[in-house]
Amino acid sequence: MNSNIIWLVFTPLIGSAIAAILYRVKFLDRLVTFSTFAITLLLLFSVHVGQSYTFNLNFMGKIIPLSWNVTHLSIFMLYISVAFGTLLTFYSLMDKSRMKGFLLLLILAANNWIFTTNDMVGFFFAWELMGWASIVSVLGGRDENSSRHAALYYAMMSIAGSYSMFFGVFTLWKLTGSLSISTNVAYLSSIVGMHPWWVLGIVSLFFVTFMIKAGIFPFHTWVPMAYAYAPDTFTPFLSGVMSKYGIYGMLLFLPISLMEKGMPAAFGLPWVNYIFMWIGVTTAVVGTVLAFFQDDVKKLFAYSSFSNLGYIVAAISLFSSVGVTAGIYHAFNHLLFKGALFITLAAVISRTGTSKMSEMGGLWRKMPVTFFTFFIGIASAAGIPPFNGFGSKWLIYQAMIKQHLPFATVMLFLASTGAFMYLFKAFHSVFLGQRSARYDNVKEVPVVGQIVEYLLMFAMIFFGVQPGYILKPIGAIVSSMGLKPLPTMANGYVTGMFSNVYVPLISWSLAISFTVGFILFFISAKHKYVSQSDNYTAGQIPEEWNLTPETYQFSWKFYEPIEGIFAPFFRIKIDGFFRGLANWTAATSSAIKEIFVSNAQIYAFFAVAGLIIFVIAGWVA
Amino acid sequence: MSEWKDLTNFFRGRSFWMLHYCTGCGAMELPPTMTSRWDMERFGVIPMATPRQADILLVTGYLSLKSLKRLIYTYEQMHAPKWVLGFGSCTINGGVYWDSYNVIERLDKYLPVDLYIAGCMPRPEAILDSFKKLRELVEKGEAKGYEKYVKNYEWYKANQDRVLKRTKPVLQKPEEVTRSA
Amino acid sequence: MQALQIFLQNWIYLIGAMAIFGIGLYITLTNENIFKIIVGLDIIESGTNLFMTAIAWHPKAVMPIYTATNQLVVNGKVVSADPLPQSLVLTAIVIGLGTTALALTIAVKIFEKYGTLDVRKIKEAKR
Amino acid sequence: MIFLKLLEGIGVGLLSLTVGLLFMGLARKITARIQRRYGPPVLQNFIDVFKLFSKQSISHGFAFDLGLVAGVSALLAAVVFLPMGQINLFPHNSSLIMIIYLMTMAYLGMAMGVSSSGNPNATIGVARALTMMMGYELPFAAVIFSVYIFAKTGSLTNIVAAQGGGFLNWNMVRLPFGFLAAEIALQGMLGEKPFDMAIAPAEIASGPMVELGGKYLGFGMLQHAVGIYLETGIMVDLFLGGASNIWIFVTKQFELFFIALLINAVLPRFKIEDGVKFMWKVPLLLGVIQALIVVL
Amino acid sequence: MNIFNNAALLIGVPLLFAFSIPLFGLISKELAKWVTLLTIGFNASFSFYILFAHKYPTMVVMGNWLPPFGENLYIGPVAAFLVFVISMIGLLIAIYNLWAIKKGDVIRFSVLFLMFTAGASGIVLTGDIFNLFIFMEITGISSYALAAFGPERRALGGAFKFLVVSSIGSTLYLMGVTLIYTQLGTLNIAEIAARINQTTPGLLTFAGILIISGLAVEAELFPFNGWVPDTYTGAINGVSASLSGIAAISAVYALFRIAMTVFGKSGGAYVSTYGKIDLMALIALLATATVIIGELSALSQKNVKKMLAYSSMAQMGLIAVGFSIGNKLGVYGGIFQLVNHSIAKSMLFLIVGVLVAVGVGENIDDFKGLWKRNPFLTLTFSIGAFSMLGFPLFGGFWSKFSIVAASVQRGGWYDFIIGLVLFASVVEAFYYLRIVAYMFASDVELPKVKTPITPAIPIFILAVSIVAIGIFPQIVGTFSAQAAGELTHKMSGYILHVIPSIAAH
Repeated sequence: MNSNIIWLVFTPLIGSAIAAILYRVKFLDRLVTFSTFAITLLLLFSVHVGQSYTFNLNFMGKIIPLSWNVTHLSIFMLYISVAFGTLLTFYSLMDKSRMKGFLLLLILAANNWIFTTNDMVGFFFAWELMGWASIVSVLGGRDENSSRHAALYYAMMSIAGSYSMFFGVFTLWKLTGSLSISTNVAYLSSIVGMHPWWVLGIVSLFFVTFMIKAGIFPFHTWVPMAYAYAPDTFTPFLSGVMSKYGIYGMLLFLPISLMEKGMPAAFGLPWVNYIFMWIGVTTAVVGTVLAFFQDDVKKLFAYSSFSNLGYIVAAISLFSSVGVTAGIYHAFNHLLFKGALFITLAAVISRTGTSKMSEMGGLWRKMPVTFFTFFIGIASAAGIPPFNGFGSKWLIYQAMIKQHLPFATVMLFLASTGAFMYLFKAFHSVFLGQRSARYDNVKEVPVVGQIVEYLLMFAMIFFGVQPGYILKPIGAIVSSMGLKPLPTMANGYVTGMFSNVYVPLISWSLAISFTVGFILFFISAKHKYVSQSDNYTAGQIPEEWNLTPETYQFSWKFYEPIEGIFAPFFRIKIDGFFRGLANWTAATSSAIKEIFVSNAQIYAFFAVAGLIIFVIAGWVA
Repeated sequence: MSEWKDLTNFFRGRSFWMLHYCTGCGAMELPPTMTSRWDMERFGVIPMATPRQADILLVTGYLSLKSLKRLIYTYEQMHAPKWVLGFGSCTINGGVYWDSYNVIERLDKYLPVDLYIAGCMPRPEAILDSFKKLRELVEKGEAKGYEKYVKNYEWYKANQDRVLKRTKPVLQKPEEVTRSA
Repeated sequence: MQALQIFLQNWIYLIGAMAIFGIGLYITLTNENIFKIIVGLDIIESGTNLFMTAIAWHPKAVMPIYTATNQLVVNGKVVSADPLPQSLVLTAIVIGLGTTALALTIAVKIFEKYGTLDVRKIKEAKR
Repeated sequence: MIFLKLLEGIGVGLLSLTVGLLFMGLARKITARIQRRYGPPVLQNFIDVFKLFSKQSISHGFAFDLGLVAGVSALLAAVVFLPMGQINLFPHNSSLIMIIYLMTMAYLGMAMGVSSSGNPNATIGVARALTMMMGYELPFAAVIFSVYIFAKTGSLTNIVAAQGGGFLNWNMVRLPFGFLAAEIALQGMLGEKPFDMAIAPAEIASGPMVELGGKYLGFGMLQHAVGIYLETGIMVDLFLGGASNIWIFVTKQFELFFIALLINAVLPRFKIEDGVKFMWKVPLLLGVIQALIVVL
Repeated sequence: MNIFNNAALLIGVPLLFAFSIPLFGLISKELAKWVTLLTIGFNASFSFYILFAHKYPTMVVMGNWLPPFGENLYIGPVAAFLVFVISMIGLLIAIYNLWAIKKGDVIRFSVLFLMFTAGASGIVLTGDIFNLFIFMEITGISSYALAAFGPERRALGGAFKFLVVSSIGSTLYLMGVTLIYTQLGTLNIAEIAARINQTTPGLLTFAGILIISGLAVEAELFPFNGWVPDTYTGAINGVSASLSGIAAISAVYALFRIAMTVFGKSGGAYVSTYGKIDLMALIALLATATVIIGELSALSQKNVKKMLAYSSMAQMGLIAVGFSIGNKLGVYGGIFQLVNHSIAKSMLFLIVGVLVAVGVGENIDDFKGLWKRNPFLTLTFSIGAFSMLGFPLFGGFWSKFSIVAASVQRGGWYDFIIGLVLFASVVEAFYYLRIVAYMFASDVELPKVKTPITPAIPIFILAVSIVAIGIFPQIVGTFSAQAAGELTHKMSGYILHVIPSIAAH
C-alpha cells in the first residue's frame, strides 16, 4: 500500500528523537530540524492525491482503523506548510532564540498527520501532539515570566478545545460507529435536514476547537500572548502554519452546510453560515482595532494574524466557489506574508534585543534586506498589487458582494484599511524614523537569514504576479469539495466573478511608471544626503533641548485620536470574559476551600447532613 | 545651457515660496499683504510652513541674539536657491533697538541679505515691490546671496559666533520643565 | 395487651437503639470538647450495637441452644432467636473499643501539642 | 502594439499630471476669487513644480527617495487602468478595488518616504492621514459595494457601460444617497477642508511634507495632482456615467472638484477624531441607507 | 468452584508479622522496617503469582463451610488485580519508608503499616459483608494511627478529624448491614446479591443509603470527605501516599462492590440498583460534586501537599464517575483511573516527601526552578502531573479517555456530568501545569539538591510504570477489562463463581 504517507509522520518523529538527543548543542538541533524538514519536503514529492493507507489499531478488543487519505486540500496544505517550515528552519540555523528544534519536528509530525488523516482518532492524537508541542515551545520565549503565563493561558484554551473535540469525536462515534471523518461528515450531511440542531451541536463541538486553535473571536485571547511571548523564531510557524489547522478543520466540516435545507436562510446563506460569517468579520475588525494600540511589535502582528484569520473564516463560511477559493488563497497568502513578517521581526529582535516599538526605530539603514522584506511583507498584508496579498483580498470582497452582503464587506474593508494603519505603525516604529544611538552598531542578519529573506521576497512577488500557480491547485480543491471551481486562465490572472485582474499588467505598469519616476528623479536637480538628525525643528537645535533620537521618535500613542473613537468598544473585553471566568473560578475556589478549613465536628455534620438529605430523598422517591 | 538657466530663473522668479520669520511688529504687515487687500499670491508668493519648502526667508523685524540663532539654523535648513529679505529698519540698523545689548544691528553681517525693505514699517506695497525687485534680480541671475554665504562662510561664522557666545542656554531642560509643572 | 408486650419486648429496644444513636450524634455534633465527642461516638456505637442485638429477637423466639426441652424447630420452622447478631455485636464492641482507645490516645496527644481540647481551636495557621 | 500601449500609457500619465496640476491652479484661482482676491495665474502650479524640480534638495536616504518616487509612480500606474471617456487602455482590467489598492501603494510609498526622514511632524501627519483614511474609506466602501451590487459588476468599464443612455441612468440619480456619501468621502480623499488635518500647516508644519523640499516636494505635488485626477475620475466613472470623450470627462471631473473646492473655501478644519466621527455618522449612514436600498 | 485456601496468607502473613514486629524490633529498628518490606514483598509476589500464574476465579473457604454459610474470601479478576496493585504500591512505599521513617516509634509504625496493608487487602478479598466492616475498621484504625504519626502536630488534628468522620461512617455502614441482615438473614455478599430483590424496597433503599454514605467517607466523596485535606496534609508523606495509593483502592472497591454487585440489577446495558432510588445515580451525583469541589479547592492552594490532597479527592470523584456510568467501558475506565491515580498520586506524595526532606519545601513557590536544582524529581513530578491531567502517552490519558467515551456512550444526563467533569479537568490542568511551568523556570538560581537513592527507587519505578502504561495501556487494560466484566455482570461474574448452586432469581 501507499505506506509513504506514514513516513510523512515517522520521519519527523525520528528526526525529533535525534534532535532531542542533540538538543544541548543548539546548532546540531537546528541542523537536524532543518534536514528533517527538507527530507519531508522531498518525501512529499512521492505523495499524490488519492493515496490512502490504513493501519488497524487494536484497542480493548476493538479494531480502530487509523487511515490516511491524501486529498487535494491535504497535499496543498502539506506543501505550503512544509516548504515554509523548511525556510524557517533554515533561517533558524543561525538564530539565537530558545526555540527547540525537536519540538518543531513534533509539530511537523502532527502537521503531516493532521493534513493526511481520515480518522478522528488520528486527528485527535495529532491535534494533541501539535497542541502540547506548541505549548511547550511557547515556554521558551525571551521573557520567561510572560511566556510562562502565555503558555499556561494557551494550554488552558487548548485543553478546553481538545476536550470539546474529544466530546465531539465520541458523540460521532456513538452515532455512526465509525471514526472516519469523511463517513461522519457524510452522515451529518445526510441527517442535517432532519435534525439541524443536533448537527449544529455536534459540529460546534468541533468548531470550538478549531476556532480556539485558529484564534477566532471570541476565543482569540490567547493569540496575542502566545504569539508575542513565544520564541521569536517559533512565532512565524505559530502564526503562519499552526493557525491554519483550525481553518483546515473547518474546511473538513463545512461541506455539511451545503445540505442544510432544514435551516432558514439569511441573505441567501444558511443562517448558521451567516452567523459564522459575521464571526469572521468581527474577528477581522476586532483584531484590527486592537492591533492599533499595541506597543509590542509581535503583539501587534499577533492581532494582525487574528484579524487575517477572520478574513479567511468570513470567506470560507460563505461556502461558495469564490468564497472557498478566496479563503484558501488567503490562507496561503497569510502564511507567506505573515511568516515573512515574523521572520523579519525575529531578525530585528535578535539584533536589538527588544520587541517594544517605542524602543526601536530607524533600523532600515542598518538592516536593508530585512527592511525590504518587511516592506514587501506589509505591502502584501495590506493587499497592494502586485504583491501576494492582493488577489485573495480581492476575491474575498467579490465573494462577499456576490452574496449581497455589503455591510460585512464594508466591515472587512474597514479592517483592511485599519490593517494598513497598524502595518504602517509597525513599519514606521521599527524601521523608519529616528534611530537610537544604541543601535548604531546593529548589523544585518547573517547570510543565512538574508538568503531566507531574499527567498521570501521573491516568493511574495512571484506568487503575487503569478497567482495562477496557487489558484490552479485551489481550483482542484474547490472542485473536490463539490463546488464549481473558478474558470482557469493564464497564470497571471486572478479570476473573479465580476472582473478579472491580470496582475502582470499591473506590475508592468508599475515598472514603467517607476522607471519614469526615477528618470525624472535623476534628471532633476541634485540632492545631497544628510544625517537623520538634520530635521526641521522650528529653528530649534535638538541638542539644546536635550532631544535625543529616542525622544524625537514618534511611536508612542501613535493613533491616539482614534482611541477615543473606539473607547466605548474597549469596555467590552473578551479577554475580560475569560479572565472573569478564571477569576470567578478562583473566587469560587477560595470560597469552596473554606468548606474544608473547619473542625472535625463540622465535617461530621456534613456527613450527617448529607445522609439525612439522602434519606429524605429516598423517603420521598 | 544659459537658456536653461534663464528658464529656471524665470520660473524661480515667479514662484517665491516664503518663510516669514516673524519677530517684532513687522509681522503685522504680512496679513494684509497675504489677504484680499493686496493678495501677494498674484505674484506666486505663498507662505510656507517649513524652511525645507521655502525659497525666501523674510525676516520681519529685530533679532535678539537668541532668535538669531534660530534664524541661522532655519536658513541653513533651506534648499539652495534661497534668498533673504530684510524687512524694516530693524534688520538694517537695529531700528529702535539700535543700542540694545541683546539685539543685533545689521542682519547682513550674519546672513547674506539679498534685499532690504526699508521703512518702519514698510507698507504692503513696499513688500510687494520687493518681491518684484527680487524677481528681477533672480531673472538677471544677480541674487546670489546663498552662494556668497557658502563662499564667505568663515566670515559669517565668525560674526555669528562672536555675538552668539554672549547667549547661554537659558532654557530649562525639558525634564526640569515637567518637574516644575 | 399482646401488642404492648410485643412493643415492650421488641420495638422499645429498636426505638431505644435509635434514640441512643440520635443522642450520640447530638453529643458528637454539638460538643466542642474532644472527650465529649469521643463519648458521643461511643454512644452512637452503643446504639448500633443495641440495634443489632434487638433484631435477633422475634416474639416467639427461644434461645438458640439445642437442649432436650428447647425446640429449635417447630413444624419445620426455625423458632430460635438468631445467634449471629450477638457474635457480630461482640466483634463490633471490640472494634469500638479499639477506636475509642485510639481516639483517646490522639486526644491526649492533641492536648499535649495544642494545649487545648476544644476542637474549634485545633487549627493550623491558615496558609 | 505593446509600444503603442506604452505610449498611450505615458500619454495618459502626462494627461493626468497636466489635468491635475491645472485643477490645482484653478483651485487656487477660484479660492482666491471666493476670498475676493485676484489669485495667482492658472498655470502657477506648473511654474511651482518646475521650480521645485530645479531646486537643490536634501534627502534622508534611499527609502526617502524611493518613497517619494513611489508616491507618484504608483498613482501613475493606477491611472492607466481608469476608463476616461474614449481613452480606456485596459477595458478588461479595470477593477475598482484593484485601483484603490494600487493607490494605497502610493500612500504607503509616500508615508514610508516621509517617515524615513525621522521628523515626528511627518509621522504625525501620516498617522493623521491614515486615520482620516479609515474614516472616509468606510462610507466610500459602502458606496462602492452598493454600486457593485447594483451594477452586478466590479469593473469600472462595465459600470460606465451600465450607465449608458442618458442622464437618468447615471448612478448619481439612481443612487442619490450613495452619491452624497461618496461626495463627502471624496472631500476627505482629496484632503480638502474640513478634512485636511494631515497637512495642517499651523500645527504640524504641513505634516508629511515637513521635510520635503525641491524635487521631493515636486513629487509630492505631482502625487497630489494625479491623486485629484484619479479620485475625481473614479467618481465620474462611478456616478456620472463616465464620458464619451476625454473633454467631457475632464469637465465632469472638474464639476466634482469644483464642489469640493467650494466646500474647502468656506469651512474650517475638523479635529481628527471629530472628522472620523463625522465620516462615520453622516456619509456612512447615507452609504448604509443606499446599500440597504440596493440589497432590498 | 475453585478453592485455593492458601490465598488467605495474603491477609494472614501481614497480620502475623505485624504483631511479631515488636519482637524483631527488640533486635533492631532497621530490622523491623526490613521485615515490613519483606512481608509486603511476600504479599506482592504471592499476588503476582495469583494474578499471572494461577487461574483466578478462586476462593478461600474457612473450615470447609461453603458459602453462603461460612466466611469466604473470593479472588476474582477484580480482587486479584487490586490486591496486586495494593501490594506493589505498599512494597514501594515500604522501600520509601526505609529511608523516610527514622525518628519516632519506628516499630509501631511498621506494625500499623502492615496492619493497614493487610486490612486493605482484606477489604478487597473478602466475600462477607460484615468481614468487610471488620477489615475496614482494621484499615481505618491503623490509618488513623498512621495519620497521627510524625513529629508535626498538624498530623494529630488531621487524624482526629479522620477518626471522627470515619467512625460515624463505619457506624452507618454497620447499621445498613444490620438492616439487610434483618431482611435476608445472611451476610454473604453473593447470597445477598442473589436475593436482594426479595427485600422490602423502602428498607432496602434506607440500607443502601446508609451503606453508601458510610463507604463514601473512605471513598472521599462529597459531603463525606471533610477529613481529606487536613489528614493528607497533616500526615507524613509516606502515609499520605499510602492513603491515596492503598486506602483509596480498597474504599472504591468496597463502594462499588456493594453498589454494583450487592444492590445492582443484573442485565440491562447499564448497571442500576434495586430500591426506590438508583444508588448508582446517587453516587454519580456525589462524584460529580466531588470532582468539581475538589478541583476548584485545589486551584487556590499554595501548598503543594494540600493541593495534592484536594486533587486526590477530585480524582476519587472522577473514578466514581467512571464506575457509576455502569457499563463495561465506564467501569473499565474507573478501574484504570483508580490504578493510575494510585500510582501517580502516591508517587507525587513521595516526591513531595523527598523534597521536604532535602529542604526544598512543600509550597508552590519552593518549586520554582526545580529543574535546575534536581532534574530527576522534576521529571518524575511532571510525569505524575501529566498522568493526572490525562496527557496522551501517559497512563492517565487512557483512563480519562475511556471514562469520557463511556459517558458519551451512555448519553443523557451523563453528557452534562462529563461536561462538568471536563470543565473541572481544565481547572486541574491549570494547577498542575502551573507547578510544572514553575519547575521549569530558569530565572531562579538556587543550590542544587541531591536525590537520596532509597526513595528514588520507588519513585523511579512508579514513573516508569506510568510511562509504560501510557505507551502500552494493555498492561492495565487487560485486567481492567476482566474486572469490568466481573463488576458489570453480577450473576455470571460473581455470584455463580461463589455459589454455583444458587437458583437464578
